[in-house]
This record gives sequence, C-alpha cells and structure tokens, in this order.
Amino acid sequence: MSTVDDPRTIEFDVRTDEMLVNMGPQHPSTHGVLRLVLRTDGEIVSEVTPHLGYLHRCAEKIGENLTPRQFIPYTDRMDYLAGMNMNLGWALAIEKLMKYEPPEKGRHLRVIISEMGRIASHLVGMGAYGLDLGTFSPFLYAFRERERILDLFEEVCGARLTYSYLTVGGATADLPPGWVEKCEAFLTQLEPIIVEYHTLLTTNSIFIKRTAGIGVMSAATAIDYGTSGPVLRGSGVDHDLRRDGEEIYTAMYDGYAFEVIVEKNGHYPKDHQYPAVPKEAILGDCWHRFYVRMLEVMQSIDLVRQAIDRYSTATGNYGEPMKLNQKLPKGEVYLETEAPRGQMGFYIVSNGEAIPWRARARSSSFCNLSVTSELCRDCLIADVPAIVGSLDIVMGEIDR
Amino acid sequence: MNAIYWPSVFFLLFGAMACGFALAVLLSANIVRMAFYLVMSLAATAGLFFLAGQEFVGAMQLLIYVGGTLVLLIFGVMLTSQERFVNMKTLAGDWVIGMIAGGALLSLLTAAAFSVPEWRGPERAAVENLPIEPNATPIGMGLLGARVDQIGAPADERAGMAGYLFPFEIVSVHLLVVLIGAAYLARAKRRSNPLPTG
Amino acid sequence: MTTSLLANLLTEPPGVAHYMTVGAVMFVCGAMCMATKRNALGVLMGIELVLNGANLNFIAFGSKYLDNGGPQLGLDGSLIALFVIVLAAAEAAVALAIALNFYNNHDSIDVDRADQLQG
Amino acid sequence: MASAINNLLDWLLTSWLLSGLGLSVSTDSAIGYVVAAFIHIALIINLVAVGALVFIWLERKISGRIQDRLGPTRVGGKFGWLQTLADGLKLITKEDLMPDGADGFLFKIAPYISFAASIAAFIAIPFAGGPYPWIAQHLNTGVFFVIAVLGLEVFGVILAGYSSASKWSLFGAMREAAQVVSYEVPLGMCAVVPVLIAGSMDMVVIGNQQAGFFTNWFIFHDPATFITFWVYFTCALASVNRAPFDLAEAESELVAGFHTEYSGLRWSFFFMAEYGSMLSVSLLASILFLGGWHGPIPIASLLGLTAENGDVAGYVGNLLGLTNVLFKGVVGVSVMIWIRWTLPRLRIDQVMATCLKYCTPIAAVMFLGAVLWQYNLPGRTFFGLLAAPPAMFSVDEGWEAPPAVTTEPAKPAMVEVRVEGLTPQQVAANQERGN
Amino acid sequence: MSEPTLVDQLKQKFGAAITGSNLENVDPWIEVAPESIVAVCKYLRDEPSLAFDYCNSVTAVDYLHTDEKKAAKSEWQPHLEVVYHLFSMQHKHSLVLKAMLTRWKDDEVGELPEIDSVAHVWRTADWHERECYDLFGIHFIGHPNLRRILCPEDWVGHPLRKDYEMPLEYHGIRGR
Repeated sequence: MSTVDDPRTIEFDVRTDEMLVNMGPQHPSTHGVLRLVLRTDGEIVSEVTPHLGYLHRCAEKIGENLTPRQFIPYTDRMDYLAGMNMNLGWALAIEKLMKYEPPEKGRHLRVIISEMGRIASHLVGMGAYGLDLGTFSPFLYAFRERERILDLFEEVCGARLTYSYLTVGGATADLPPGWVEKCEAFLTQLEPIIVEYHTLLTTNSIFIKRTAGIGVMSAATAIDYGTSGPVLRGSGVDHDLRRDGEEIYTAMYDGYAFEVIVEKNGHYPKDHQYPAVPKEAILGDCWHRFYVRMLEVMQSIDLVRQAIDRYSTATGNYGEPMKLNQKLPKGEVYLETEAPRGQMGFYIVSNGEAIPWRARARSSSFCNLSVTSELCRDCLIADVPAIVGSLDIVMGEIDR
Repeated sequence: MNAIYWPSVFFLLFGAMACGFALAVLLSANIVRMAFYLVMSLAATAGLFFLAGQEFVGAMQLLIYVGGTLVLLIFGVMLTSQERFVNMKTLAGDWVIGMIAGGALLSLLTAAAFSVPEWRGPERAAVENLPIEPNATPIGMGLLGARVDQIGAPADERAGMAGYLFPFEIVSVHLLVVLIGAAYLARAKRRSNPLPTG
Repeated sequence: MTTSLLANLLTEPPGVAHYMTVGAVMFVCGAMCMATKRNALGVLMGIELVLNGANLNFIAFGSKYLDNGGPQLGLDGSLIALFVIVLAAAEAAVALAIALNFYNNHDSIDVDRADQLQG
Repeated sequence: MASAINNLLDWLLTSWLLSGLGLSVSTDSAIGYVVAAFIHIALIINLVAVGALVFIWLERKISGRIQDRLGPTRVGGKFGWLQTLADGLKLITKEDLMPDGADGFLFKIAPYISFAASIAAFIAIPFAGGPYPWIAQHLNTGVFFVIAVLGLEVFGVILAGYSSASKWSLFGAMREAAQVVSYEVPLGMCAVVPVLIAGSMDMVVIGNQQAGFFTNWFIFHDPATFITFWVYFTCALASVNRAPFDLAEAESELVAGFHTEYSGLRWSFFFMAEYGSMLSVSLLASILFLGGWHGPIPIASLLGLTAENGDVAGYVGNLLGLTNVLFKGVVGVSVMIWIRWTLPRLRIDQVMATCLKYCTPIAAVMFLGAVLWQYNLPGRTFFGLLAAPPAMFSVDEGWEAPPAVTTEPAKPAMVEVRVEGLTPQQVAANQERGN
Repeated sequence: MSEPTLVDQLKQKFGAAITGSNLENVDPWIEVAPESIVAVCKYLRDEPSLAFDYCNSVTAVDYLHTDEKKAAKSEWQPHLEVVYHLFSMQHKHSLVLKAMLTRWKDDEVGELPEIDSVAHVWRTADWHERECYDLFGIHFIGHPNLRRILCPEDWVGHPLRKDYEMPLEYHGIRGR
C-alpha cells in the first residue's frame, strides 16, 4: 500500500492547532460508555486514547464470592448481547475443571442455543455498524430479526436478555416442545433477509467507500494485539476456536460440517453465494471485518440446522445441572470459547471449596478495543466511529 | 400631509441597517461579531441595490459577496481565532486619529453629495410610474460587447462604447490567476505522517 | 424640524445623494477599520466595506429610479459594480491566503508585526 | 369587506401612527401594498411553518414505513398527524439552555438567521403561472435570487457552531462552511442550464414556457438537461444538508454537529429552516426542470381554465397549478427523506470529492452540451423528437427591438423580442412605448 | 509439543530461571523466576518450534487468607502469582506460565511488587498488565503506560487483593 495513493494521506494547507476532543462517554457512536480522547488537527485525528471503566462492576471480585452456578447470571451481564455464549463459556470452564462431559443431546442443544446467540449478536453488530456510518434503517431491520430470536429464547428460558440458560452441567431445562420447528421456520425466513442486508450495506457504494481500506490491520498486528473472533479472521488469520480450540469445546462441534470464515487466496468459503469482495477493500479493513460477521451469520444458520437434526435424533438427557453448592475439585483451569465477539476466556482457580478462589474473565472486546489507538492513527474523525464500530465492542464485556 | 412613498421607507430601513452595521464593524473588537455585522451590512447593501432597480447586481451581491466571500472570511476567522486574537483591542491613539480623519472625510463626502441639486432625488411623479425593466440581459449583453441600452442612441454618442467584452476577459483571466495564486500561497506545506502499514 | 425632515424622507423618493451618504458612511467606516484594526482579517473587512461603499455610488448613478436629470452612468454603473464584486471576491481569496500564510509563519495575525518582508 | 379593512387600516395608520409625524397615507395604493405584502408574508411563513409540520410528520411516517414500523399513530386521531404539533409544544416548554462559554448574542440570533434565509427564498418562487402569477415578488432574476438566498442559510449554521463554545459544534460549522460554499458552484451551474434554454432567469417565464404536455418539461428537453436534473438534485441535497451529505450534524461522529448545544424552540427553528430549504430546492427543481405548475397533461388549458376565459377560470387554473407545484415539491422532499433513511453518510473528504470531481465537471459539461444542443436543434423539445410549441422560447426583456439603422448588426437574433408570456404591466408598458 | 519435554528444553536453556512446574494440573503450568520472565517469553515467542505468538491473557492471583484460622492451616505462604496464558497460532498449542511475587515489595506494606513488563513482547499484554496493576497492584517495570484502566485514576487500593477493603466514600459517594 503506497503512502501517496492512500486516500487518508491528507495534505495540510493551513497550519491549525491541535485540539483534544472527548468522544464519549456520552456519544452516540461509542457503543455504550466508552470514552475516546481524540487528538485532532482539524478533521484529522492523530491519536486516539480509549478510556474504559465506566461500566466496571467488579465481576471478578463477585466471582470470588459466589459458587459457579450463582455466578452464571453475572456472565450474562458481561457481553449482554450474547448472554448465552457467556453462560456457555463459564459452564464449560467449570466443566473442564470438574472433568464433566455433557450428554450428546445437551451438546447439540448447546450448539443450537449458542449459534442462535451468535446470530442475534452479529445482527446487532451489523445494525449498529450501519448506525455508526449514518444509516438508521438496517439497525431496525436487524432488531426486527433479533426480536424473533429473543422470542425463541424467551420461550426457552423466560428471559430476553439475561438468560442464565446454559449452565454448568448442561442447561436449566430442555427445549420446549415445538420450539425446534419454530426455530427452523425462523431460519428459513432469515436466510433471504440476509441477502437484503448485503444489498443495503455490504454492496452499497457509499458503505464501501466508508469502510474499504479504512482501519487496515495486518494479520501480524491482529495477533500481536491478541484480537480474536471476526476481527482476527477479518485480517486473514485462519483461527476459530470451534475448530482449533480445546477438546472440551471442539467436542461440541464434533462431526459438524463448517468452514472457518476467513479469506484464502482472495476468496471466502462459499463466497459465490454472496457479494464479491470489492476491489477497494484491503484484507484486514473495516469492510472485511463486517463481511466476516455477515458470513458468520450464514455459517451459524447452517450450524443450527445441523444441530437441530442431531438434537432431534439424539437420545437421552440434555444434561444434569450441577448442584448449587457442590464442591469444586482442586486445581486451576483456563478455557476460551468462541463467543460472537471473539475468544471469551475464563480462568478459574479452585482450592477445593464450593466457591472459586479466583475467577478471571478474559474478554474478547477488551483485547479487540486495545487495537483502536493503533488503527485510528492519522485517520479522519468520521473514520473513528467506522473503525470502532467494525471492532463491534460491548462495554459490559470490556469493563466487566 | 403627504402620502408615504414606500420605497423611501425601505431605503431608510436598508440604509440605516447598512450604516449601523458598518459602524458596528468599526466599533466592535470581537472579530467574529465583526464578521457577523459585516454580513448584515452587506446584505442590507444588497437590499439597497434591489431598491435601486438593480436586481441582478443585488442577487450577485448576495450570492458572491455575502454567500461566498464572507463565508470564506469567516472561515479564515475561525481558522485563526485563538483566544488572544478574537478580542484585539485598538489603541486609544489610533481611535482619536481615526475619528478625526474619518469625521472629516465623512462630512466632506456628505456635503459633496448634497451640494449637487440633480443628485438630491427625483420628483415623486417622475419615478412613481416608471416601468420595472429587467436588467439581467442588458448586463449580459454588455459583458459580451453589445450595448442594448445604447441601441437607439445616435452614432456619435455611441462612439467608444464597445461594451465590456475586453474587461470581462481580463477579469476572467484575473480570476484564474487569483485562483492559482491563492492555491499556491496556501499550498501544502507538509504531509501527514506515513501511515502505519500494520 | 426633525419631523419635517423625516417626513420629507418618507414621502419623497431617495436620490443619488442619499445613496451617496450611505455609501460615504460605509466608506469611512471601512477606511477607519483599515486604519485602526490590528487584526489582519479586520483590515480585510474594512476593505470590503470600502468597496461596498464605492459600489453603492456606482449603483446609484446607474439607476434611473434615483435620477433627477443629472449625469447618468446607465448600464455602465451596474457593470462596474459587478466587476467590483467579482474582483472583491478575488481580492478576499488572495488576502485570506496571505493572512493564513502570515499566521502560519508568525503565529499571529497582528498586522503591526508584519514589518519585515521575510517570514 | 375589503374596503372596510382598507378604511380601518387607513384610520389606524393615519390617525394613530403617522399623524404625529405629519404624514398621511393615500387610500388608493399604499394600503393595498401593505396589505398585500402582509398577506404574502403570512402565506409564506405559513407555508414554511406548516410545511415543516407536515414534512416532519411525513419524515416520521416514511421512515417508519421504510423501517418496518408504523411511525406516529396516536396524537390527533388517525395517523398521528398532530405528532409534530405535540412535539412543538414540548419544544416550546423545554428549558432554553445556553453553554457557559457561549457568545450569547450570536448563539441566540443564529437560528433566526437560518430561518429568515430559508423563508426569504420563497419570496421569489412562483406557485402558479400564467399572466397573473402567484408569486410574492416577481423578480426578473428569480432563479439567481433563490440560489443566492439559500446560500445565506449557512451563516446561521456557522454562527451557531462558532458561538456554542463546543468543539463538536465547531466541527459541524467548519464542515458546513466548506460544503455549502463548494456545492454552490455546481448548483448554480445546473440551475443555469434551464435558464439557458428558457432565455430568462424569471421563474414565471421559465415555468410558462413548459406549458403543455410533459414532453415540454425541461428535464426532457435534451439529454444534457436530463443529466443536469440529477446533478442538480444531488447538489441540492448537499446544499440543504440532507443525508448522505448531512455532515454538519452527523450524529454518529459529531454528536449533533452545529446544533449540539441547542434546545427547545431555538433548536426547532433550525429544523424549520432545514425543512423550508428542502421544500424550496424541491420547488426550484420542479419549476426549472419538471414543468412547474403544469401537470403532465395540461388539464387546465384543455378545460379552458386559463386567464383568457375570465378571472374565475384563471383563478381555478392557478389553483390547479398551485396543486401541481406543491405536489412536485412534496414529492421532491419525500425523495430526500427516502434517500436519508436508505443511505449511509459520506465522509467529509468524499463529500468534497463528489463536488469537485463529479458534480462540478459534469455540470460544466452538461452546460456545454445544452448549449450545443440548443445551437444545433433549436426549437425542438423532448430530446429533439418533437417541435417545440410556440410558447416556448418566448422571452420579453423589456427593451425595444433594434431599429433598422443600427450600425452594429452584431446579434439581432439574440435581442429579438417576443410578446408572449408577459405580465399585464409589461404589456401595458410595451404598448405605451409603442404608441 | 508435550509439556515435560518443554520443561526440559526450557530448563536447559534458562537453567535456574525455571523454578518449577506442575504437570498434573488440568492445564499444566511452568514457573518462571520473575527476573527472567521477559527472556523466557521472548524465547517462547521467537523459537520456531514453539512460536507462542498470541498472548491470551496476563492476570494475577492473590494468595492470602484473611481469616487467621484458615491461614494457619494453609499449604502456602501469602504471595502473588502472575499468570500468563499463551497460544500459538501456527501450532495451535497453548501454555501457562507463572511467576511468583511477594505480596509487597521487600514485605513492606504499600510497596508494590515488581516484575518486568512483557508489553513489548506481545502488545496485547499492555492492557492486561494495566488491568493487573489496577486490580492487584503489581508494578510492571518497563511498561509504556502503566495507569489504572478500569478504576478511576485517583482510586485508592487494588480491589482484587484479598485484603482489599472498599473505601468508605469516594468523592462524596458512599462506598460501604
């Protein structure tokens, strides 16, 4: 990428004074209570410093005072847009410590629920990204579809945001009768709608202008900064914990057919079905991060369908929830799962009591956000929401 | 008891605005307010142009002067306005000298204006029923070198009245030169830091 | 006395002299602005005022509605006014460029400090 | 009735206001002017204020439907048609805030400047044509005037941004200044194309020339005008600050841009100004390109509803014309709303590039194209397929045709005088001079 | 890669810097002396057969019983552990490193314990170490920007330490 031809190389015609501007914590496009301090020279941002902590609720300290099952509701409130996946991450980490293996039916149930959670989360990510770029309608379309997922979740566990459904040992209840059919009907309806979103955003020329070639992050930078999820794969790193993770997690996806959504030789898996990569887009830019998310929605739809098939034929129980005050074995474990926003890790130290000695949550958005100051160097003000939006952060997860 | 002549009312209105805001420009020390007063003064001047029957020039004044030049000026003000420049006080001595010179000049000019009887204003009856004549096309034709207002005049009066084609060309070239010159003066001095290739 | 003057102004058409008076006020204000303001942009505003004051005279002399049988500019008045407007725009652009350049070099737009030819 | 009002006003003005100054008002003309002026002002302010009310409701309804929602449904019974009024009441009762460091005078006056500029543009816009056009002030340079006055709206925005003492507002103001000044160039160029075809800047003349079927509309005059219309619409979007060019208030970047610090009534004035400008550029487009007060099928003239068949017929015809103009204006505004709720926002450098790299060159080329077309295919319309009706290209510029003795036979064709499409005063003036 | 061979390999390379290991745990870990943590991390990252290019997390655990009865029965002396979770994108294997620190530097209450920063080895460690500093009060030497990240900058104390007590009030807000 040459320096001269890059659109972001701005020629200064007037020497102006630098200005420090607070973007947030009350700003429409910082996704909650994030505060970015911009050092600007006119429209050009020379430096961005994120300031966090406005939503810090001491989740880790709370985790040191509650039994694992009591802590489940707190995981909901980390990434509140993907509560199911947070539940799953915590549950699996405890199960890893307890060396527990859920029954087959429970595994498939977990795949259904967590992939649905991923769809819901990515829909919000997509809509909110449109909002960051100044178009309002996709946001409402995304919420319309997400509502239907929330309806399904409500039927499953009674809650629409903080589910506490997947729990250590399995789930709190089996799927209600008739739920699977409703879910399948929803997927059939969602699939063509995703095509509409591609027309509205992915292939929109203004959208491409605003995102292609903006916030380019090389694979090396992405790894160096510990980014994960669609942000990492958007930079072309072939890594997905559902395939490359620890066995206790990959066992869930055993026998499922899916390809990791990452660009290889200029192509995405099954990309003939979807809009082609525009020639302005550079691997690792905002457009690719967005596109990976869009493709992951399709991937998740596919996975849910497979899981429904297996779930319907599987026999046995969906799992046995762990007792509330069951003592944990001594030891310490660290487990990362592929949450919608990236790798959500839980580190648990147990000294043999019912309450863990230490509960640590490694959040994906936290690491993804740390790359902003690197990406937002010498960009325009309008690029800052575009870049931060493409990282798709949730402050609840970052501040914990 | 005489009937009100409405154009006069508007003349007074616009004239007072033009003069008042011009004075405000002079007296204000805040550069941003000065710019605002100047806008109002020049807009009122455009009103005076309309009142004098020069619609085209009035619209031109609004478009180019008020809409273009002054926006540029305010742009400049905003670019250079730091705390210490916004309020830049004039020295007292300057005020005194300025007032004396300005007052003298003003009284001289006003006296001169009213010293010629033909300039004092037409009879009401003479102008009240003058038809409204559009003047955009004559101006346009004048710029192209054809003087439609002189069509009826005898040949000897029209001698040397070749229109304004040549000045028009000169101004066009001048504008081009200015465009290039201004771009050169405010040209790029430096580039942004090389981009992170990451 | 005042009432009759006002009455006269309200009942009789304005003439060239009235326009010239307004023009004179603007001209003088502009000239004083140029002389007294230390801010380069203030000086620029003074120039604009001066040009407009002059323009008013051209328009006044070119208008048949103000004509009381004196010498008339006719169309030439409006044409010259037009040229003034266009040239003022050009002048403002250059002056602004100079002012910004000056600001870049001197960190100031105080014209009293522009006493050397080299930046 | 009219004379009663006249007498009352006369009495008020003479006895109460002016007798102290030794003045009187003649009942024949002056009062009539004043009353007419007040009626015009009232109508225009109503158009802008009620228009804003309607357009905000329309925006909500359209955006609601676009987004799979219902939009307002309750206030005022059906369709929530009083929602805007309710919001207006809310805005009036809202606390009027001003930041501490703000420049109070400029901060307070800025919204009114914007609003005044937005209203002033309507002075020269005709709402119906014919020999008795419905227009507040029949200006010979109407097109020019409207564009010039629309450009003044930017002052309110700049002053608001500057005086708010907020960095976001300042960013908004700078963007607006840069954007509006740049877009005035292509906008003016596009507006010149119909002017060139009509041979007049008088909007009444331009509108009248497009009489007849829609084939006579200037948008269909030739390929150049067709393209020009779209460029004009783009530039108009940019110059009234609507998405995707709404950078001055870009809510995802600048919080709310230039009106970040405004609240209550002052804030609503900015909005009225915005919707007023949207309507005026749409009306300008409809008159310059889309036949103005002429429908696609000349119902009024086919039914004989013209001024030649009496005052009432002319009035009804004008009423139809008014409906046409307003309908086209509302359609234009609706399209702007539609675009806003569909497209993402451009970045500031892309906005400037759109202006300098696309709009301006295209407008310039289309201007040349229209000139060449006119030169090669004079007197034809609808992409050159049809012969233009005689009403087209008839311009009166008010001066006499050159006498035969002229020594400069340079351009007799261009100074030719036609007599169609005149106002009664002009006809009378011509006759007088002819006599 | 198997853990026992890796421990041997590291011991060979760094000798006494590898202070211990626990291979029986679910996630085996290797203990590294705090002074040589940067050297070990650099080696782990740069050695092609290991290539730990991805740092999942840097965190700490505070070992202290506030209850004296429990403290008397405890198997360990009060101390702080800094835990590094590493991963290799290339080989898809992971590793846990630990470094033991005293709870206070030189056992003087209030003096923060020190360890070298690995923020220049993996840039993601920058924020993780800031969080550690914020919540545990560990001073990372050589960190480019060691400020509190989650708590306000004028916060007193390090909340995740076991003996932490919530302040009574903070800027007029009641704490307890």
